[in-house]
Amino acid sequence: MATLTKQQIGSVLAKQGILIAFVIFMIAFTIANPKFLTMDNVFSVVRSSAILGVMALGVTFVVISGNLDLSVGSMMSFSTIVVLDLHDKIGPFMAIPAMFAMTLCLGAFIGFLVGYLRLNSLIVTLGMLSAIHGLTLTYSGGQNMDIADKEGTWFSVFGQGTALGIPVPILIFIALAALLGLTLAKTPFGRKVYAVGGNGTAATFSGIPRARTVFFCYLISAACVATAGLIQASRSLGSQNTVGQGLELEVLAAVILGGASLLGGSGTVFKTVIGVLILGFIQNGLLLMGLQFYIQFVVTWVIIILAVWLDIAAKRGKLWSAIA
Amino acid sequence: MTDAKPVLHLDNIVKTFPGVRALDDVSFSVMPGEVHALMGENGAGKSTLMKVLGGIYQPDGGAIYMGDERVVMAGPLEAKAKGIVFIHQELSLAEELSVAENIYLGELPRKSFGRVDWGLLTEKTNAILKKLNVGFDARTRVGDLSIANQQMVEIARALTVDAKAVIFDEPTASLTDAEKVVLFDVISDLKADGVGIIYISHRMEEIFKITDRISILRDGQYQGTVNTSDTTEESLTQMMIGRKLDLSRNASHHELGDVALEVRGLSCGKLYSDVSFQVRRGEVVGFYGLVGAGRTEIAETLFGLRDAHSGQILLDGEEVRINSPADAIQRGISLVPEDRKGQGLVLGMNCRDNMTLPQVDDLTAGPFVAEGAEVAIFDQYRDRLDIRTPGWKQQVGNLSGGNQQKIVIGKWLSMHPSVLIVDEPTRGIDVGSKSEIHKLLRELAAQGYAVMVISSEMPEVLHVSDRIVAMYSGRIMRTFTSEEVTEDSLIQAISGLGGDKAA
Amino acid sequence: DTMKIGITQNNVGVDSYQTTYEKAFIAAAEANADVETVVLDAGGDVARQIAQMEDLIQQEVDAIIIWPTNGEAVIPAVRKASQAGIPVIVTNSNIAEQGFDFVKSFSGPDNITQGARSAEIMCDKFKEMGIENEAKVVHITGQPGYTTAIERAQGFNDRLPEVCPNVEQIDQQPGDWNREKSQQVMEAFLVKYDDIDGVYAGDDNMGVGALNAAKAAGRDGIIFVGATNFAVGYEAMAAGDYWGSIYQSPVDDAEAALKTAIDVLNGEEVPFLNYFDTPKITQDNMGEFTKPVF
Amino acid sequence: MQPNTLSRALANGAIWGFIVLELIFFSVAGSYLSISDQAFMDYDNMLLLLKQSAPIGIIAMGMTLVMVNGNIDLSVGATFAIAAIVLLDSMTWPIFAGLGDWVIPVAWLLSLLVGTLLGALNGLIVWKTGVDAFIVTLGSMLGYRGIVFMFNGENPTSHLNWTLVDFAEAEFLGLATASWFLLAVTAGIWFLMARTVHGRNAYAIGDNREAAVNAGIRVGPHMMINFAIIGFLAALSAVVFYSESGSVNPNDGQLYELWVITAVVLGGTKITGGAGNVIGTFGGVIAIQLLRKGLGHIGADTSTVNLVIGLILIAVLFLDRQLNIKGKEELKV
Ligand SMILES: Nc1ncnc2c1ncn2[C@@H]1O[C@H](COP(=O)(O)OP(=O)(O)OP(=O)(O)O)[C@@H](O)[C@H]1O
Ligand SMILES: Nc1ncnc2c1ncn2[C@@H]1O[C@H](COP(=O)(O)OP(=O)(O)OP(=O)(O)O)[C@@H](O)[C@H]1O
Ligand SMILES: [Mg+2]
Ligand SMILES: [Mg+2]
Repeated sequence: MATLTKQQIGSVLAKQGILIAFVIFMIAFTIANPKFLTMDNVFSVVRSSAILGVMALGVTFVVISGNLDLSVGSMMSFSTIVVLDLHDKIGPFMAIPAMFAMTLCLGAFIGFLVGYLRLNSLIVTLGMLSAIHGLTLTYSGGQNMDIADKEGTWFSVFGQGTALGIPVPILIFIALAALLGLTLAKTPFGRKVYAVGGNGTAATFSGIPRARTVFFCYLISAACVATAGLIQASRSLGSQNTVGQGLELEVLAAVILGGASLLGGSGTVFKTVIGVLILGFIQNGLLLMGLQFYIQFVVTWVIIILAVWLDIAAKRGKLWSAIA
Repeated sequence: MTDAKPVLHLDNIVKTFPGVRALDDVSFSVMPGEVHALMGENGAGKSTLMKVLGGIYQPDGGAIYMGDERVVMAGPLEAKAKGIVFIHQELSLAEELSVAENIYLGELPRKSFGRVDWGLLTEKTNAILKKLNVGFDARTRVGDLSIANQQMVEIARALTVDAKAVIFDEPTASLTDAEKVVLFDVISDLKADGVGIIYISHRMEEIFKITDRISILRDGQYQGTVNTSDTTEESLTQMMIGRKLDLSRNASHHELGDVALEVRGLSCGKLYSDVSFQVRRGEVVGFYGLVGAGRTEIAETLFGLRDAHSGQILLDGEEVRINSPADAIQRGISLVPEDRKGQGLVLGMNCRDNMTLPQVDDLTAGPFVAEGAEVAIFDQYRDRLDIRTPGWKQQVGNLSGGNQQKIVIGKWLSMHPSVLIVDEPTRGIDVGSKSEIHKLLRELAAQGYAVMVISSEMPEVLHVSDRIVAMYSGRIMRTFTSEEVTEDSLIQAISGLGGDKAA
Repeated sequence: DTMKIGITQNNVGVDSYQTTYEKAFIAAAEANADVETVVLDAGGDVARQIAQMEDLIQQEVDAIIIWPTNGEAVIPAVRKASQAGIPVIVTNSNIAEQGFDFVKSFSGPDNITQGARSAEIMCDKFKEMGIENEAKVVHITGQPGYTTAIERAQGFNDRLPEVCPNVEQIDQQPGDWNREKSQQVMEAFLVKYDDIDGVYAGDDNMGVGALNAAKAAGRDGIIFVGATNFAVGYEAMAAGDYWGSIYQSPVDDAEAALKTAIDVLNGEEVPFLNYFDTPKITQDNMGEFTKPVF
Repeated sequence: MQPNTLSRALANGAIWGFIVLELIFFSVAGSYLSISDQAFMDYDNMLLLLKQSAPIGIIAMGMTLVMVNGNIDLSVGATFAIAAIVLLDSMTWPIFAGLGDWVIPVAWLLSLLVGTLLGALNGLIVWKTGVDAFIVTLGSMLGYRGIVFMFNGENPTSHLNWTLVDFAEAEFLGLATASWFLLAVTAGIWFLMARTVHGRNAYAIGDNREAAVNAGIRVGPHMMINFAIIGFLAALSAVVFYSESGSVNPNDGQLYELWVITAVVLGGTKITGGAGNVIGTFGGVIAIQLLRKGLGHIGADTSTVNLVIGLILIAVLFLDRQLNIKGKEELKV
């Protein structure tokens, strides 16, 4: 009996490897700089992670369905630029839905290509990364977009407001994480996403519409990107065309750090959130330690590998891999 | 047999997985020139024991001896170096590579500069393929072969090295009779060379035909070893499952209902042509033929996975178009596919979720999946089909092959279909469960289901069917009733000889 | 007879300065009936830029303008052009001295001076506030590795101790020319340091990002100085949030480059180093400047 | 039993058809839109194309091997930069001062050695920890880049050695040095993958790792060797390129991984491993370079270039799928 409980503890720990890694890093950073774990700093980190985080939520769906989305960074630039531009032209009330509609169209296009036409998602989204960047440049004429009247608009609430003492971006992130977390874990759609990613053929043989499922994953991803763009635009009320550049790999890193497999079929929203927080706090912790940015690069490398290693080592119950 | 030294001896082997004691103090030995059967129910631990022997798993306790020497199988490489050849239960092939490369995987012959010696490789492979009498050559891409031929490639590996012991883990699960004959020839050649052979199978007739001794496992525990000539099917079964088996064909006499499924003149290119048949409620129709006869393709068409070029499908007398599995499911058709790993299961998902996958949209409480209802369904079919698993949370990929198959069957039974199509339903299933499944199919028919059974096992088809459709090369050669059918006439019909062409 | 002029730029999509430059260049060329141009963008990749140099040589253009991705790596390619008899004009940021033999002229801003001027703006303001002996400054640089970023940082870091020896620079981190990144960096600075009096950012985009962070944290009284006065910076200055910057027009930059090329082709004498002026702009004198278009 | 790599690559490569389309399009469009009098399909221009394909192309050959093997390497761009720094910096080290121009081969070897080691380090981590190659190399993409910056701060590392430049710019039988390297690497990796035991095992591992393990192939060391090879090739690419250009920015090589992977996948290599070949990859590399060159030739502006390149990548995939569609008898999964 005693061994059984020990085993149970072991298997509980094994499931939470990434959480343990997270706690260890938090403790280490707090020891290194006591200011790390102050309310202000935690809020500031989570607030700026919220943008990455919201995108990562959507990409979690795409990755679990067995695909990739490398276009989220440039799509986020697109929605940020569009909503800022439309803000002054048609007012924030209309600008937000218009921007969501346009971003969702892009998502639908990708979803159509990958889901219905079954084109390779890596290349499709890599292509879209470039194409959407071109689209954004054409749209904006390459210019920065800024809201004319920065003080007078309620639009800033999404990025700068607070409610109940908590910054709104954090609230949005939490709300979306809860919504999407439930969707993935508890609804029939979530189940289908896992099935399609785990074994697409078997899912088809079970009557699951594979193409439609993948399509909706990209639509969810685009909706998340649009939300992230909204927060971003509202946070700075002005933006460059490249605001999201390079985020695609950070987003993917967060998702994978959370334990989703690139092969599809595994991962959870909760773990993605942990992955996002790990990345956010690493960056912030290293900044607070005042390390040179290039040392930060190297340390981030080591931490990412250690975190994932710990996670899978806990799962397999052995430190070293069994690969001969 | 007593004074000869065993080629292999396993001593008190223990192996546990999280939540499962797969092997519990198992001892077992094989003599040179002996065909030693290993039997047991699904999940008894046969494959696990062999993987310990093959160096794929490390035992938690016990020892392995070869001759007098204690050996440690640190990995597949060591096992192979020590002369142990392992033909796996699940196909273990690289589909993109050629037959020759697969047969010699891990030991391709080399020339200078690390080059592959293609000449030698082809030569050696062709020699083996000739012995096996197969219809493909060394250069064929393995992915282009049928499952049965892929199995022959696996088997060919047994002939590549000077083996001391060869393990066959259910080699015949997807072979046809002709190929089985070849396999048995191979085994008797090996035997003549003094090689020790371990043979795992659930098929009694094979066991009695080719093996010398039989060891039995139950729930990871060693039950004993008997001489094949001294035992009977019944006593073996009793050792394996701990009770007697009821082999009678029950529920066979009941009224047939209306025609549930009718197919008229269905054709699909080269795959099958002009296929017409009917299945009534309460009827089990068996489809028998050689591999490649086109039966699976017909099933796939009925299930909306393949478009027919011409012909009609009628359900309850009404012509329907079935464009997708969702369509088929909605119209009450279920298909248990032939390839459980590729088509039947999401291996990384747990048992419960796999089982309820097709109906997940209907099992809801508000916007969420009703997990309680799911567990209830799972429990019901676990009990009904005797599925051995520590619980519904277990990943399906960790179940034994036979138990995986039962999950697939449970999944489709739980849909309460009006037309149930099962393609090779008992592949890899132990005797006990097999008879349970046969009984179940009969019962379902009695309850008014229309059942189509596709099988390459003649006894199975004969046992469960009310009528038998014999197919050859995409065409229906003849339809037999259970009263008129004989083994000979069936074999004639499916080999394209004689047999009048009846609808 | 028309002049065929090819240009290979550094990385056009990356910021609005470079985009505006490209537009201004094309507009200027179109306005001149004697000029035909082929406009290429290296996307920040030196290998692609060298390939573009080779393509331009192969296309037998009359002159090549290059905005180097790396002031040294392009030298052999520039030499190739000059060996092929095609005059080369360098724009915006110069190539290294070893390559001077192969180019006709450089036209562009002087980034080291710009950095130095920003230091002076900062120091003058501190003196005005009377905190030149205690002020603490943080420094947000452009994308690591880019000449412009390096030179501005160098100009600032060298000049500040000369004019304000007691001002202490307490931290320096890259903001990658990116407003958002800069905002994150500044957020961390604000947590880490209770006392920050001045922020120098390698351009106004980053400066405004830092300003946003300070505003969100409710930290007033910080002096923000940037460079490359963007429209956002100009507006923030007008609003009184942002102290000063360096006025630099991509339109002037582009037109100067094109004009230099045309002059060279017309056989006129051009000075080898053709810096155009980039004056200081602060809240005090901003009335003298029009709002930047980018 | 030679697998007929060439014919298979030709048969299932939409990429070659696409290259022809590109050539036709840019020739025709170029004659209207280009300011140049030179034809696009000029012989010299095509030779130039080959040369310009070298930096990405050499790495892409290694990526083909690694991807067929079932892995991926995102750190090649950073490895490329480190190797370049070692190459250029080591030529100025005092210990080599006495060597004269003999420092060149020494610097080359050093640089290749460092690249190989960095690749092997990736491989070692993948092997020993079992962490997916994507994560390992995503991490080292960052970590190696950090090392690049550590070396010389934010400044470029430069050493212009005209002897070296002249060698790199030299032409032999009409082909530039870089082109020769590209062709040699392509041939070498082709030989490795199509003809050697190591290469065939690479396919087997990528196709079905479990089967390979069961067959007794030492998967870990095997993968490490392949990572070492791609590290070596990333360094070789740097050696070839920086011998000519003589200066490396710490940002150089960024996004190379994406372009390289694009070329490889366009060339028909499966992302999941087990299938692919260098002939296809060669086509992919040429197609991308042709696209960039052609768009420059007809004078497309930056936003158009981005848009068009993106959409064309997708179009090629679409074309490829249409060509490979199996007809109506296919299973609908
Ligand atoms: N990797 C694993 N992780 C957890 N449990 C496992 C694993 N492999 C096997 N098992 C469990 O060990 C037991 C023995 O399985 P094994 O595959 O040896 O059965 P088997 O006798 O070969 O059955 P079958 O006749 O169905 O092939 C089963 O309960 C199975 O679920
Ligand atoms: N002559 C052939 N050449 C190539 N591939 C074939 C050939 N015959 C069958 N196959 C392939 O092998 C697969 C396995 O076919 P399989 O024999 O299961 O079909 P089937 O007619 O349903 O046979 P069974 O009647 O045993 O179910 C088929 O899906 C088909 O793609
Ligand atoms: Mg088994
Ligand atoms: Mg079949």
